[in-house]
Amino acid sequence: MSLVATLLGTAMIAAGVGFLLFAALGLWRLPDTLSRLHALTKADTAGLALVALGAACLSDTPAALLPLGLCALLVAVSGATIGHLIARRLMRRPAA
Amino acid sequence: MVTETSLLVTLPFLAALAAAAAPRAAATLGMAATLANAGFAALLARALLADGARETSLGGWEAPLGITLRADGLAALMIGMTALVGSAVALQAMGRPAPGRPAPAGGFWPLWLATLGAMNALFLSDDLFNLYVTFEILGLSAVGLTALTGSRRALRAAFDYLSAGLAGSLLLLLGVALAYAEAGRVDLAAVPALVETMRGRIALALVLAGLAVKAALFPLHFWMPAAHANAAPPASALLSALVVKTALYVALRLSLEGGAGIAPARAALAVAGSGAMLWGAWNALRAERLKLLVAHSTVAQIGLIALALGVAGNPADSTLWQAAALLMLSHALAKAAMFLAAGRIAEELGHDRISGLNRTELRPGAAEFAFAIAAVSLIGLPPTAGFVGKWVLIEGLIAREAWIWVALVMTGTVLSAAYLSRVVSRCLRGGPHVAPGARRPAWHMGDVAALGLAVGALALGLASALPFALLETTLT
Amino acid sequence: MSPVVLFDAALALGVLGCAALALTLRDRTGTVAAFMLTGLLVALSWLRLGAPDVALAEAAIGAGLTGALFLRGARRLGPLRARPPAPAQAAAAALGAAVLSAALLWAFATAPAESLYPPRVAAALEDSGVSNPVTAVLLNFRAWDTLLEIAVLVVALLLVMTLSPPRVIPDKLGALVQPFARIVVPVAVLVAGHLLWQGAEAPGGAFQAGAVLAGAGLALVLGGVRVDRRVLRRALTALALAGLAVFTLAALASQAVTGALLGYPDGQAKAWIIAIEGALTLSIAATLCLLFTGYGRRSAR
Amino acid sequence: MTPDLIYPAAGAGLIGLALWRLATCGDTLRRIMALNVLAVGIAMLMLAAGRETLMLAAGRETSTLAAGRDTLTRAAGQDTPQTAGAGFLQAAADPVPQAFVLTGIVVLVAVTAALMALAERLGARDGD
Amino acid sequence: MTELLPLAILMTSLGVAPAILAMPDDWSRLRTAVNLAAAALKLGLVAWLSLSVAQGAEFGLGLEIAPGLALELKADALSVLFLALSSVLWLLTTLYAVGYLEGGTDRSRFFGFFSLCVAATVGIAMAGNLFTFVVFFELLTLATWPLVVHRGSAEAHRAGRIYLVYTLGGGLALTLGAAWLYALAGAVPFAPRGVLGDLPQTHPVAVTAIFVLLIAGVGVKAALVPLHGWLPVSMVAPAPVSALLHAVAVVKSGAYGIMRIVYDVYGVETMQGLGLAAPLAALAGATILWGSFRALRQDDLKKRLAYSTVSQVSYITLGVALISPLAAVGGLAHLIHQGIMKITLFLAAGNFAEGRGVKTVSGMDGMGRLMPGATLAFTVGALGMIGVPPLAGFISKWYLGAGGLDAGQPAVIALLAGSGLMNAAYFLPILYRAWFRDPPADAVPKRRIGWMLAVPPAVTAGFVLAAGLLANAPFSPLGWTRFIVSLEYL
Repeated sequence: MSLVATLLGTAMIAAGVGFLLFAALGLWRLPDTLSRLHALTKADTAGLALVALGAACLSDTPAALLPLGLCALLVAVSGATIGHLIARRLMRRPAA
Repeated sequence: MVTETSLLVTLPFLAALAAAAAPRAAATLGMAATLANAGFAALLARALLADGARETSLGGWEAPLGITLRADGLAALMIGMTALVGSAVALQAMGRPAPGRPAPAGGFWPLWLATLGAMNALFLSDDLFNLYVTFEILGLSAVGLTALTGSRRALRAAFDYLSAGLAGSLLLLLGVALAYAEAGRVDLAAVPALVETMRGRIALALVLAGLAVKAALFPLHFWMPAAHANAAPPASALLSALVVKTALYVALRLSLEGGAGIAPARAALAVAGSGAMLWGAWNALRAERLKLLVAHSTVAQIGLIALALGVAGNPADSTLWQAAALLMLSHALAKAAMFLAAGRIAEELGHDRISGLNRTELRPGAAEFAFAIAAVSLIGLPPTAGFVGKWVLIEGLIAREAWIWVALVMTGTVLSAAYLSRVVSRCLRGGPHVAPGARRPAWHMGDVAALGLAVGALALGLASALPFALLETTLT
Repeated sequence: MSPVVLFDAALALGVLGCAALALTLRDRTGTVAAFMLTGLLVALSWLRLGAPDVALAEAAIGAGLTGALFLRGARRLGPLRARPPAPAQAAAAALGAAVLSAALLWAFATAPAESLYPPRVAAALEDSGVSNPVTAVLLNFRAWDTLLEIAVLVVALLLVMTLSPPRVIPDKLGALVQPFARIVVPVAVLVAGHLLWQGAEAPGGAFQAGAVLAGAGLALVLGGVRVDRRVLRRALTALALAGLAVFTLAALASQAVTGALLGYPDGQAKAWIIAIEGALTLSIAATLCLLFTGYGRRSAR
Repeated sequence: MTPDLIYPAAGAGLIGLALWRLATCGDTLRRIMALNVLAVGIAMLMLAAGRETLMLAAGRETSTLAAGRDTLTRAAGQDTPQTAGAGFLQAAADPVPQAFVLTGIVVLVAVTAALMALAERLGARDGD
Repeated sequence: MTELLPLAILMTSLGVAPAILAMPDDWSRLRTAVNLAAAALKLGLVAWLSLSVAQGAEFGLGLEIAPGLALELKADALSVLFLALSSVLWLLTTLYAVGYLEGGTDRSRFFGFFSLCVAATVGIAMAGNLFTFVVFFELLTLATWPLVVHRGSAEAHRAGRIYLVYTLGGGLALTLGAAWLYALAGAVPFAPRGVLGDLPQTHPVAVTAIFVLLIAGVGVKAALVPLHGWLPVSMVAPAPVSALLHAVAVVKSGAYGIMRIVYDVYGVETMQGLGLAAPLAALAGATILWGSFRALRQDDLKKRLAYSTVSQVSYITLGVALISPLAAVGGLAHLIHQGIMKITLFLAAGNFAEGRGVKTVSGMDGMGRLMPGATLAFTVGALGMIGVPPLAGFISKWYLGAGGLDAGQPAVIALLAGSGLMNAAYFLPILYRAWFRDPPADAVPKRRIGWMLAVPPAVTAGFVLAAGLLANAPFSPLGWTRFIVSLEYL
C-alpha cells in the first residue's frame, strides 16, 4: 500500500474525528435545540464522510470504497431529513 | 420416508398456517389436523411399545452438533395426553361460536394448532436451547388463547402471563448460556457433566427457576390464576391441563438425566410443591368464582405433582417417577374436564359465582356430572387414575420411610376434597323452586367433551397398565 | 493497557451507562432514545466479540425495529405512571441483583468454556453447502431451531392479529419524507439482496436482509403509503405466513428425499439453503412490518 | 482487568440492572424494556463465553475454522489469529452461540411486539 | 365362559347405572323395568354362582393395573354369603323405592346412584385382594353420598357433610394402611388363614399399626363406637336409602371388611399371636352396649333403629373377634339375620311415615289397627332383634353365646343377656303402643300404601321367620356359615 494513500487516509480520519469532536462539543454547549441541530446534521455528516473516505484509503482493496461511500450517503440523507422533521415539529409547538 | 415424529412436529404448524390463511374454514381444518395428530400420536405409542425408544437426528447431524428428536415412552405419553385433551377441547370449541369476536386471521384455531405443534416439538426435543425456543412459541400462543375473549381482565392477565413467561424463558436462556460456558454443549446429555461442578449446578438451578416460573410453581405463580380464570373455557382448559405441564415434564426429564447428583434441586422442588399445595388449597377454599377456584386448584395440583417429582425424581426407583408421570396424565384429563364443565355451567347460569350455583332452576346436569367425576379424579379417589397414581406414589414413599412426604400427600388429598366438595355439594342441592320434571338444558358439544374427558379419567384408572408399559421404554 | 482494551472498556461502560439511562429516565421518549443508543453500542460490542452476523442483526432489529416499536408504544401509552417503589424494597432488589450479577460474573469468568462445537463445525463445514459457519449452523446443522424461531415470529403475528391493536396512521410529516423514502427504499432493497447473497460466504443472511427490508417498509409507512388497504394487508399477511410454510414443506420434502428431516440432499445443500433464505427474507420483512403497523380497524395516531 | 473480563462484566451488569428494574417498577413499557436489557445481557455473556473458547483453542492449537475466519482475519490485515486485543476485528468466535444469540434476538423482537400490542390494547382501554 | 360370572354379576348394576343416570326423569316406566330386570338377573346369576361354589368351584379374574397392582374379582364361600344378602334385598328395596318415590324429583339421579351403590357392594363382596377391596370401598362412599343428600334440603346437606367427613376420613386411613401393607408385603391377596407369612415376626409394630389403620378405615362403615356418629345423622335420607344402605349395604360392608381383614389378611393365628383379637372384641362389646343405651332415649323412630343398628352390627364384629368356630358361625349368621330383620323394621317404619305421617315412637299409638300389615312385619322384626326363639335373631345370639364360652370369655354371656334386655327395653314399648293403645281420634291417612310399599316388608318378615325355623336346612344362612367356617378354621 503506497505511502501516500496511508498518509492521506490517516489525515482524513484525523480531520473526520476532529469534526465529530466539534459536533459533540456543540451538542453539549449550544443553548437551544435549533442550534444543536446544526451540530448534529452538518458536523456529524461531514465527520463521518471524512472517516469513511479515510478508511477506504487505508484499506488495500479499492472495492471497499463502495460500501463506505454508500454509508456516508445514507447518513447524509437521513441526517438532513430528520433535522428537517425535528425543526418542523419545534416550529409548530415550542419546546414541549 | 416421512416418519410420525416429523409429522407430529410439522403438521400442526402447517395446519395453523392454513387456518390463519382461511379463517372461514379454520374450524374444519383445525379439527381435522387435531384428529390427524391424535392418530399419529397413537401410531408413535404403538411403535414404541413394539420396538422401544428411537432417536432421530435432524438433518443427519449427530449430537451435539445437530439436534436429535428423542421419541421415548415419557415423550409419547405426554404427546398422547396432549392429543387426547386437545381433541376434546377442540370438540368443545367446534360446538360453540369462536370465543370473542372473530378476529380477521387470528382466533382460537391457529393459536391452538401452534400450541399443539410447540408442545409436540417440546416433548420430543433433546436440546436445552431448542426447549427455550419451543417454550417461546408455547408462551406466545398460550397468551393468545388467554387474550381471546378480549375482556379487560383477560388482557391484563395475558400481559402478566407473557411478561412472566418471557422472564422465565430468559432465566432458562441464562441457564443454557452458563451450561454452554461450563460444559461446552447444550443438549440434555450435558446434564450429567453439569451436575458435578458448582457452576453446572448453578446453571441447572437457573434452568429449574425458569421452569418454575413457567409451571407457576408456588412462590412464582402469581400470574397464573387470573390468566386461567379469565380465559375462555377451551383456552383455560388447555392452559391448566397442558401448557403448565410442559415445564414439569422438562423438570422430570432433567432430574432423570441428572440422576442422584441433582438431589438438592429435587428437594427444593418438593418443598416448593408442598408450599404450592397448601397455598393453592387455601386460596381455592376462599375463592368466590368457580373458575378462580378451579385455577387455584391447578396451583395446588401442580404443587402435588412437583412434590411427587421432587420426591420421586431419581431414575433409580422407576415405579415412583412413573407414578408422578401418571399423576400428570390424570391431572391433565381431569382438569381439562373440570374447566370445560365449569365453562358450561357458567354459560348456562350466566355467572360463575359459587354461592349462586344452585339458585336457578335449569342446571346443566351433564356438565355438573362431569365436574363431579373430574373432582373425584383430582382428589384421587378410586377408581380414577389419580387414585392409582397416588397409591403407587404412597407405596413407594412408605417403602423409603419418607413419612413427612406421605403426610403431605395425604393433607393435599384432604384439602382438595374440602375445596372441591364446596362446588359438588352445591350441584346436588335442589334449587328452592326446582319444579318436578323441570327440563334440563339440552346436551351441548361442550358437555360431550367434558363428560368424555371425565370418563377418560375413570377409564384410565382401570387401564393404567398401558401408560406404565409405555413409560418402561423411557431412556434414562 | 493496549488501546483496544481501552476501547473495550469504554464501550462496555457506554453500554452500561445507556442501559441505566434507558431504565431510569422519567421522560418516555428519552428512555427510548437511550435504549436505541444502547442497542447500537451493543451491536459494536458484538463486533468486538467476533460476531459480525449478530452485530448486523442487533443493529437492524435490536436497536432499529425494537426502538421503533417502543416509540410507537411511548406515544400511545402516555406519560410514565408508576409510583416509585418503597426505599426498602428498592434497596433489597438492588442488593439481590448485585449478588446475582456478581455470582454470574464469577461463574462465567471461571468457566472452562471448552466448547465442543468449533472443531465439529469446521469438520462439517465443507458439506454444509455454505462457507460462513454461522449460516451453516443456522440453516443446516441446527436448522430446526431456525424453523421454530420463524414459528415464533408467525405466532407473534397471530397474537397481534387476534388482539388487532389500533393501526399506525402517521400524521402529515411534511414534504421531505416522501423523497427520503424514495432514496432509502431502493438502496435498502439493494443492500438486502447483497446481504442475503453474501450470507453464504460472509456475515449476512436471511434475518439481516429481512430486517433491512422491514426498515424500508417502515420508511414507506412513515412516508404515508396507506398500508391499510385490504389487498396490500392481505398480501403482506400471506407473505408473512408463507415463510414458515416454505421452510416446513422444504423440511418434509428433504425427509422424503434423504430420509432425515431437514437433511438436504448432498450436493444441493447450497441451492436449498439459498431458496429457503430467500423465502425467509421476504416473510421476515413482511412479518416485522405487520408487527409494527398493527392490525386493528380503528386507526389511532 | 484482563481483556476477557470486560464483556462478561458488562453482561452481568446489564442483567443485574434489568433484574433490579423488573423488581422495582410496574410500568408496562419499562418492564418490557427491562426484559430486553436482560436478554441483551444474557447474549453478551454467551458470546463472551463463545469468544473465550476460540481464544483458548487458538492458544493451544491453530483452529481450523476455514473460510469463515480467513475472510475476516484478512480484512483485519492479520494473517494468523492473534491473542485478545491485538487485531481490531477479533477472529470469528464459536459460531454456535452466535446462532443462539441471533435466534434470541429475533425471538425477542417477536415477543416484544406482542407485549407492546397487549400493552397498547390495555393502555387504550383506560389509564392503567 | 363361567369364570366371567363374577364380572357379569358386577356389570348387571355397574353397567346399568350410567344408562339410568342418563335417562330423563319422566321415563319412569322404562327406568323401573330396567331396574327390576337388572335386579332379577343379578339374583339368578348369584343363585347359579352359589350353586357352583357349593360344589367347590372357584371363580377369579384379574386386571393388571400397574406393576405389582391388580384388580381381582374372586367368588369364594364368604363372598357368596354377602352377595346373596345384597342381591335379594336389592330387588325388594328397588320395588319399595319405586313406590316410595312416586312423583319425586331427580329420580333418575337417585336410581342411577342406587344401582352404582349396589355395584360397589357387589364389588366389595367379590374383591379378590386388598387393593380391589379399597377401590370398591371408596366407590361405595361416593355412590352413597348423593343418596344421603338426595332431598337437597339444608339439613340433608349438613348430614351429607358429616357423612362425607367420616367416610372419607376412614377411606384415607384404609388407603394408607393398605398402601403400607403393600409396601411391606408386595401383593396382598385374600386367602384363607391369612397371607402375612413372617411379616408379624419381622415387623410386629408395623403390622399392628397397619391393623389399627385398616380397622379404623372399615370401622367407620361398621359403625364401631368412636366412628359411628354419621349413622344416626344420615337418617335424614329417604326410607329406601336408610333401609338398604344403613341396614344392609354400607354397614354390612364395614363388617364384611373386618371379616376379610381378620380371616383372609391376618389369619386367626396372627390375630392371637399379636394379641389383636381381645381389644377388638372389647371395642365391639362397648359398641353393643353404647348403641343399645343411646337407642333407649331416642324418640324419633328411625334414629332409634339407627342406634340399634350400631349395636347389632357389633355382634358380627364380636363374633369375628372371639377366636372360636362357634362364635364365628354366630357372627357370620348374624350378618344375614341382622340384615333381613333391620330391613323389615326400616321398611315398616317407612310405611308408617308415608301412610300416616308418623315419625316418632310416641305417635305409634294404635298403629296395629290403622296399618295392621306393616305393624305385624315390624313386630316380627322387633321380636327377632330381641332374640325371641324361634326367630333368626335367637339363633345367632345362641351361637355367639356358645362361642364366647368356647373361647373362654364368660363375660360374653352377660353382655348378650344385658343387650338382649336393652333391646327389649327399646322395642317392646313401641309394640305395646302399636297393639294395645287405641289410635288418636284425629288420625287421618296421609297416603294410600300401594302394593309396592306393603309387599317388601312382608316378604322380609317371612325371611326372618324362615331363617329361624328352617335353620338346619343346608341352604339356610346358618348352614352356609357352617360351610364357610369349616374352610376358615380347619
